[in-house]
Amino acid sequence: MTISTGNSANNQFGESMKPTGRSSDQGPTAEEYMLPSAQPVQLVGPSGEHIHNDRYPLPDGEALLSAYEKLVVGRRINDQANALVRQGRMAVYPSSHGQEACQVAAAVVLEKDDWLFPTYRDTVAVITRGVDPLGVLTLLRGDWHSGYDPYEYKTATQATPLATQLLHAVGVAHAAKLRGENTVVLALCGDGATSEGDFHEALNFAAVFHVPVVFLVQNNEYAISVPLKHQTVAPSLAHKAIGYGMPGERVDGNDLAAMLSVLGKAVDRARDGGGPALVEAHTYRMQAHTNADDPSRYRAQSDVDEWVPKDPITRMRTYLGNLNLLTAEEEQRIAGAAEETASTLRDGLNSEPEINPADLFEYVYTEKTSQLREQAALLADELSREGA
Amino acid sequence: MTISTGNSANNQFGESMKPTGRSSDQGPTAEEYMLPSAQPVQLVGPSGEHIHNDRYPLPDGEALLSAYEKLVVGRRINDQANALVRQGRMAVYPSSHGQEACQVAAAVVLEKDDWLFPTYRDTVAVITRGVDPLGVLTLLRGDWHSGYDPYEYKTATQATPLATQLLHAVGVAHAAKLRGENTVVLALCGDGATSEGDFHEALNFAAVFHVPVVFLVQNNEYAISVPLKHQTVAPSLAHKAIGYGMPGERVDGNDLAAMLSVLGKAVDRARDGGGPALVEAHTYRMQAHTNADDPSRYRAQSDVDEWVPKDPITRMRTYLGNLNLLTAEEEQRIAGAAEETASTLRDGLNSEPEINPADLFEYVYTEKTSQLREQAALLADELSREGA
Amino acid sequence: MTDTAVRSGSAEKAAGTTKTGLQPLTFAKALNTALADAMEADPSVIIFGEDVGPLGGVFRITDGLTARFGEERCFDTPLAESGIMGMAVGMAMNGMIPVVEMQFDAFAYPAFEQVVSHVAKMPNRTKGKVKLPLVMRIPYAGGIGGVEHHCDSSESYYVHTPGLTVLAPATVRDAYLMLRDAIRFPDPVVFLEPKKLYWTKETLDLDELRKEADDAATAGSTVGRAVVARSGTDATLIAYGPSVPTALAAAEAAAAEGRSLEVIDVRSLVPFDDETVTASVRRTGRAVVIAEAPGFASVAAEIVARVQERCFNSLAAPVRRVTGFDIPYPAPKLEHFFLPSVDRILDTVDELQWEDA
Amino acid sequence: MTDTAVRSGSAEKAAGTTKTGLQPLTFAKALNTALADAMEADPSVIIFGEDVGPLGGVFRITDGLTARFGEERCFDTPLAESGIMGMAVGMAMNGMIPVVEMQFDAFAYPAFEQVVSHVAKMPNRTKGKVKLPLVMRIPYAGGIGGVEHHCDSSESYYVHTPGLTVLAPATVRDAYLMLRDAIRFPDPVVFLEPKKLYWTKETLDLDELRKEADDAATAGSTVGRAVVARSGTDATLIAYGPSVPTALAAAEAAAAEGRSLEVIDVRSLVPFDDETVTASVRRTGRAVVIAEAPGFASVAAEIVARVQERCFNSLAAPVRRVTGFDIPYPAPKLEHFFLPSVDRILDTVDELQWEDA
Ligand SMILES: Cc1ncc(C[n+]2csc(CCOP(=O)(O)OP(=O)(O)O)c2C)c(N)n1
Ligand SMILES: Cc1ncc(C[n+]2csc(CCOP(=O)(O)OP(=O)(O)O)c2C)c(N)n1
Ligand SMILES: [Mg+2]
Ligand SMILES: [Mg+2]
Repeated sequence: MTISTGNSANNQFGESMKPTGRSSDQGPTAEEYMLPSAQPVQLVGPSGEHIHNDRYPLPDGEALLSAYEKLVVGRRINDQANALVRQGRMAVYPSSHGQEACQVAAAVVLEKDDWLFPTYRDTVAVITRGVDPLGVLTLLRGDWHSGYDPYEYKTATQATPLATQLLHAVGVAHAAKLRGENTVVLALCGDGATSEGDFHEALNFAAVFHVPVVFLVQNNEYAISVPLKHQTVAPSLAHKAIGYGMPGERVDGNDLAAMLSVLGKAVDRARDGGGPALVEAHTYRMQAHTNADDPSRYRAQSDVDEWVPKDPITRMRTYLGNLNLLTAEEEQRIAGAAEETASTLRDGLNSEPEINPADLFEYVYTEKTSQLREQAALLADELSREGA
Repeated sequence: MTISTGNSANNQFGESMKPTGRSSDQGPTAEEYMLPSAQPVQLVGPSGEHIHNDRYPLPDGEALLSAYEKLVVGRRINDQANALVRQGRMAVYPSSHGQEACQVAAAVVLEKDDWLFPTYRDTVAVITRGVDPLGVLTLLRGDWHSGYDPYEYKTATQATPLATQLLHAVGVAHAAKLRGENTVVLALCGDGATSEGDFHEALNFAAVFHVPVVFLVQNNEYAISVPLKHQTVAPSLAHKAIGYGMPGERVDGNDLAAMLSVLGKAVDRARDGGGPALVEAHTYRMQAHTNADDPSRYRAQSDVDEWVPKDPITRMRTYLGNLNLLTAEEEQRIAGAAEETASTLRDGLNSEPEINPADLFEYVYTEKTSQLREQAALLADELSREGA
Repeated sequence: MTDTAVRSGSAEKAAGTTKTGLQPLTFAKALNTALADAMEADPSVIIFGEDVGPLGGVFRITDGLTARFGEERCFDTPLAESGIMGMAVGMAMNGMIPVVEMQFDAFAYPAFEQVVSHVAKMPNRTKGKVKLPLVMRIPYAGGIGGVEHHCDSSESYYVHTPGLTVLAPATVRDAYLMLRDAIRFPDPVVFLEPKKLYWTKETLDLDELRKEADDAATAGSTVGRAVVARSGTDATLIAYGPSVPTALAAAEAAAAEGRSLEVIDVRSLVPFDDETVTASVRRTGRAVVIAEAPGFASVAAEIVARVQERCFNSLAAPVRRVTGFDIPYPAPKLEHFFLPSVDRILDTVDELQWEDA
Repeated sequence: MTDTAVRSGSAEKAAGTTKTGLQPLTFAKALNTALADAMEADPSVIIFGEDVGPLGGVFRITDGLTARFGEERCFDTPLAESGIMGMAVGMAMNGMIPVVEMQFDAFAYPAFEQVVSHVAKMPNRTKGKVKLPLVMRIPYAGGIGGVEHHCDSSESYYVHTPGLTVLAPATVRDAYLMLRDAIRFPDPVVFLEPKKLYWTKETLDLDELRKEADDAATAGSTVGRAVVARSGTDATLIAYGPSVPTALAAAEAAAAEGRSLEVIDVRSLVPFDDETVTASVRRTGRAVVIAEAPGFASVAAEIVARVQERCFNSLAAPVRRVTGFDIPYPAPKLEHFFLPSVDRILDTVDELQWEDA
């Protein structure tokens, strides 16, 4: 017998697992349960049409409209941040332009007491979760490493060393589980990061300890200059899940509705004690890796252009507009909200941050060592002499 | 539709891969090609009976007899090495008692110019490949780290840092491939080692660079005291293969015939440019992790006893005896050969190795640094004063 | 591979110990008792690593803890050191105090990125908003006839990394007190256990020790404080961890020859106790630093550097060191050539430009 | 993340260069040319890492090499540093000379176990039967306004590991010569490229450089040899990598005030050139060691230790050091407080117990 494309007919995040090799009349096998759908789940196509899916219901209009607003604000954040880099107000910005559906879905599927573990590219997700935008941009402006309190919005610092944060996510979930708390953790990484050993160790730990972590890979087809085909030759990144004994699913990462539905289901399942899951979102990095990058060296603009019609915003606008959920008035209100966020960013970044050199020694340890006291004194002495 | 237990009907190492999600009338899908058989491949059962398998032919009598001899010698090596530890001639010995079918198969499926990458537990495989037994035991006797020339029998040093050697195997294969050589590399590791990041990175590199490496995991159900269920909750270790885009297969690791057939096929496929494969051998660690271990703390003797009837030697003896391939005369000859190897080990280890303290400084760099010259002189001076 | 652990005596099988009064205690049992007492005192203390559960660790330091505190508080992980450290980071972020075991020194290297880029930096990166109260226990260094990769003195990698606190007990008493202090410390601690001392014994009153560990006046006092392990007047031997007994033996031998050597047990590599060390060397005017690790860019190098920076005008001779050679740790039958020995220390002391030499 | 690379000028797009005669050359281009020349000279030299292919590396050091030598000799790998180093070990075992790039200092940490347990030890473990002629290139250290994890001075981890040879060029000329020497060296080399020097320029004759690199009399001569970067008589500044220009600037400033400082560019951290350093300090009687890494148990500590061990009787003052503070590398807007500066060096020189002070 064969695996049909219709393996999709069985994989969903709600069903209980059976050991591999059991016949299908006894319920789904491990393969059925853990292998991803044959095609990325799509609920709203590029032209704004709804596509029915047995397993993943379309979120209701209100939810979509509210998320759509965040999408528009997210795009504005990306645009504004890029502009601020050009104006020299920030050193660097890794834009998620084109990936905003992933960003927004990651933020909104979580409850207040859940945790989000973002990467450097997930500024929009972090801001969408509620964190003060200026705190988020501290890292890129360069006045400190992380500028917000991770506990306030249960949002970890944005991670730079690739895939390392996935393990932290597992630890946070594990601690919560041991205390009997109902916390779900959503951990983000990119397609490139899936090659790191820490990705492997994190998924395995999550599965073995059966902790409520949803791993969301934003497969944007590039790791700086390296295309996906040089990163993996697996049928899909979601196919890695079965190797850890968890379900994997793939989803159109530019389809906000599908992102909300699939991620939402994975989060619910994790919260209900169903354990971890791996979700691969198919999307595309529309802009350079960061402003320091030169994509013309490794990809044709025509490749990028192919993704323009798949933009997450336009299709949602069409879909919601067709249903008359999105009126011109509403559009204008949303544009206003986006402008407001942009001006917060501009105002914040146009004012010079206060720098206190003494801070250098304050947070290395809870209490300064005698070595650091000496070094702090040396610097203070230098500065006082300069000042004099 | 469903994945049947009969996924086994399609997986074999010879077929070409199709992208996932293609329908079955166009040939096997990626899932069919890469997922392992529903049950470990078995060609000779515990009672010595042949079990037919469409895809994996039984090796011929001559091949089995020759491998059987190595099995018996291998068992004798394990027993003798254990005895030498008890007698204080070696510090420690990680025995492969019960895993000899894996050990022998790993050595005999390779050609002379192929490479073997063994671990600390693979002494029998290394000796079977031809390496001087005393050179192999140097590590455990403690007079140097590795006591043989890896190039002589194309057998890497036995690796202790888990899973690290898998990457070296990929590198050796990659170099050979770039030069157009026809080398296959067989890399060994244990079930515990599959949890390490390096396992993941090695399999991914092998798949992406499409190099001829066969990964053989000896799943002996324990990593020191940790049982497999705390190592992974995947349907099987062989299910990890599809996450890298290579075929995975599982095999009864106590069935010499199946080991030879499955490994042989994977090696042939790799040699023919088919790329890497992952083979999981189901076996059992019959003895302590090493003599320093105390298994009574973590497993019941009754668990171990269950594996006695599955012993790789007895079933092969029965099978070959039933076919009159193994005569009493032959048995005696083989016992003699085993005794001979054992006495080589005894004689070798009963003589004190020569120790030259100056060696400490000889091999750190090709040419000693001035720092090491000074340090070597200091030690030489001390020793000469002691001697005086 | 091939762990070099020994079976623990059955008398020591229970986690911790309830015996009172003076009793002979091994270094290993002192650590085991410290873990049990810490778990008893604070439910957020949890233990995990490779083989730390039912087996009790290959050195039996976690012996009996799973039985006593349950699988949720002392458990085995999959075999992946980066995974262990990374998960510890997350747990420490979320209210736990993980005390993880790396099975041997060289097997902590896979966790290096987690240690350097996260464990050490997280509090700093977040301006102290995220604290990481965790302990990374590492059985370390040689002298036990271990095969390759089982005997590295890896302390220099950690002490060079700002943000880490690095402790190395050398006595049974300190094994208990320092591990208790480490677990209570608000910042991440790398806790180095000299393997060759695991089986050393002292006769101690555990209740007294517990009192000392819990007393507000003394709790935490081992961090950042060196101790004078033996007083002397002619020169100072500065050692830590596995080298302390060797330094004491050298001082004993020197005394027989009429030379009075002071021995300092550094204990706390970071923070370093400049005060105690400097006071001694200023008094004796001579110093030898002793450590097992290869000397180049090591803890010993640091101590030599800072002692000469701070005591220059008191020094009658250059500060010297006796360290492991700059070579990979040797195979068992050669390790005694490598390790700092009493003779090598005495030879070095002899070279300290004595006026009568 | 957020690589801080710059787009290379189009004039420099081709791998290597064919221009002859004196020409302005950047540090980056010198490295690029060295790679191209080494690949030309020896077909077993291959290059791989993250983004080293079509992109030419985030710093463009491998620019044009794939185009010129083909994808089989310069290629991108999956994103996994342990994988890169581990594969390099296997390739070096099997006849290749891999020159791998770690994208930034802190991103080499995932490869730490491969480096310490295999790269450094393999020749020793096999009594020299397996040699590992490979080069691990690391853009390292700070001063470029990089965000966290992009500016670590990680050299101390490597120099402390016996079996590694560790080089750090500080001039454009040395960038070329030392990389050629590193690639030809029979043992594994950690090659540290100070990021902030990538865009410095010197006017050089490439043909002369090539001759020097290939001439049997001079080939290999940069390994283990320090150079006197500026002669002086009153005190010796000992620096390497990114700190050499700072030391030279300090010497220049001191000269204006009538103090003559000698500057030594260590270049080869391991092996260390005791002879050159010792000769200088014995002559001047005073020394300051300058390095960007946190000072504790660092290369600077080692140099201080060995200089006072070897020059004690010539020293008029303690050997001092100016290093990074013992804190994680700061955010861009604070890094100038951290980095050794001309003023901090001159302050330290002033403290060297000058008789007239
Ligand atoms: C990186 C690393 N971590 C830990 C160890 C210590 N260790 C040696 S063998 C072993 C168990 C390995 O189990 P497995 O891979 O199943 O192989 P087996 O011993 O069963 O053959 C452990 C934890 C090691 N050698 N290397
Ligand atoms: C351990 C590590 N290695 C290398 C880097 C440098 N680096 C930063 S981003 C990046 C590419 C990441 O690609 P991907 O995971 O696909 O995420 P994306 O940037 O596409 O969002 C690289 C190589 C890093 N940050 N961490
Ligand atoms: Mg990507
Ligand atoms: Mg095992």
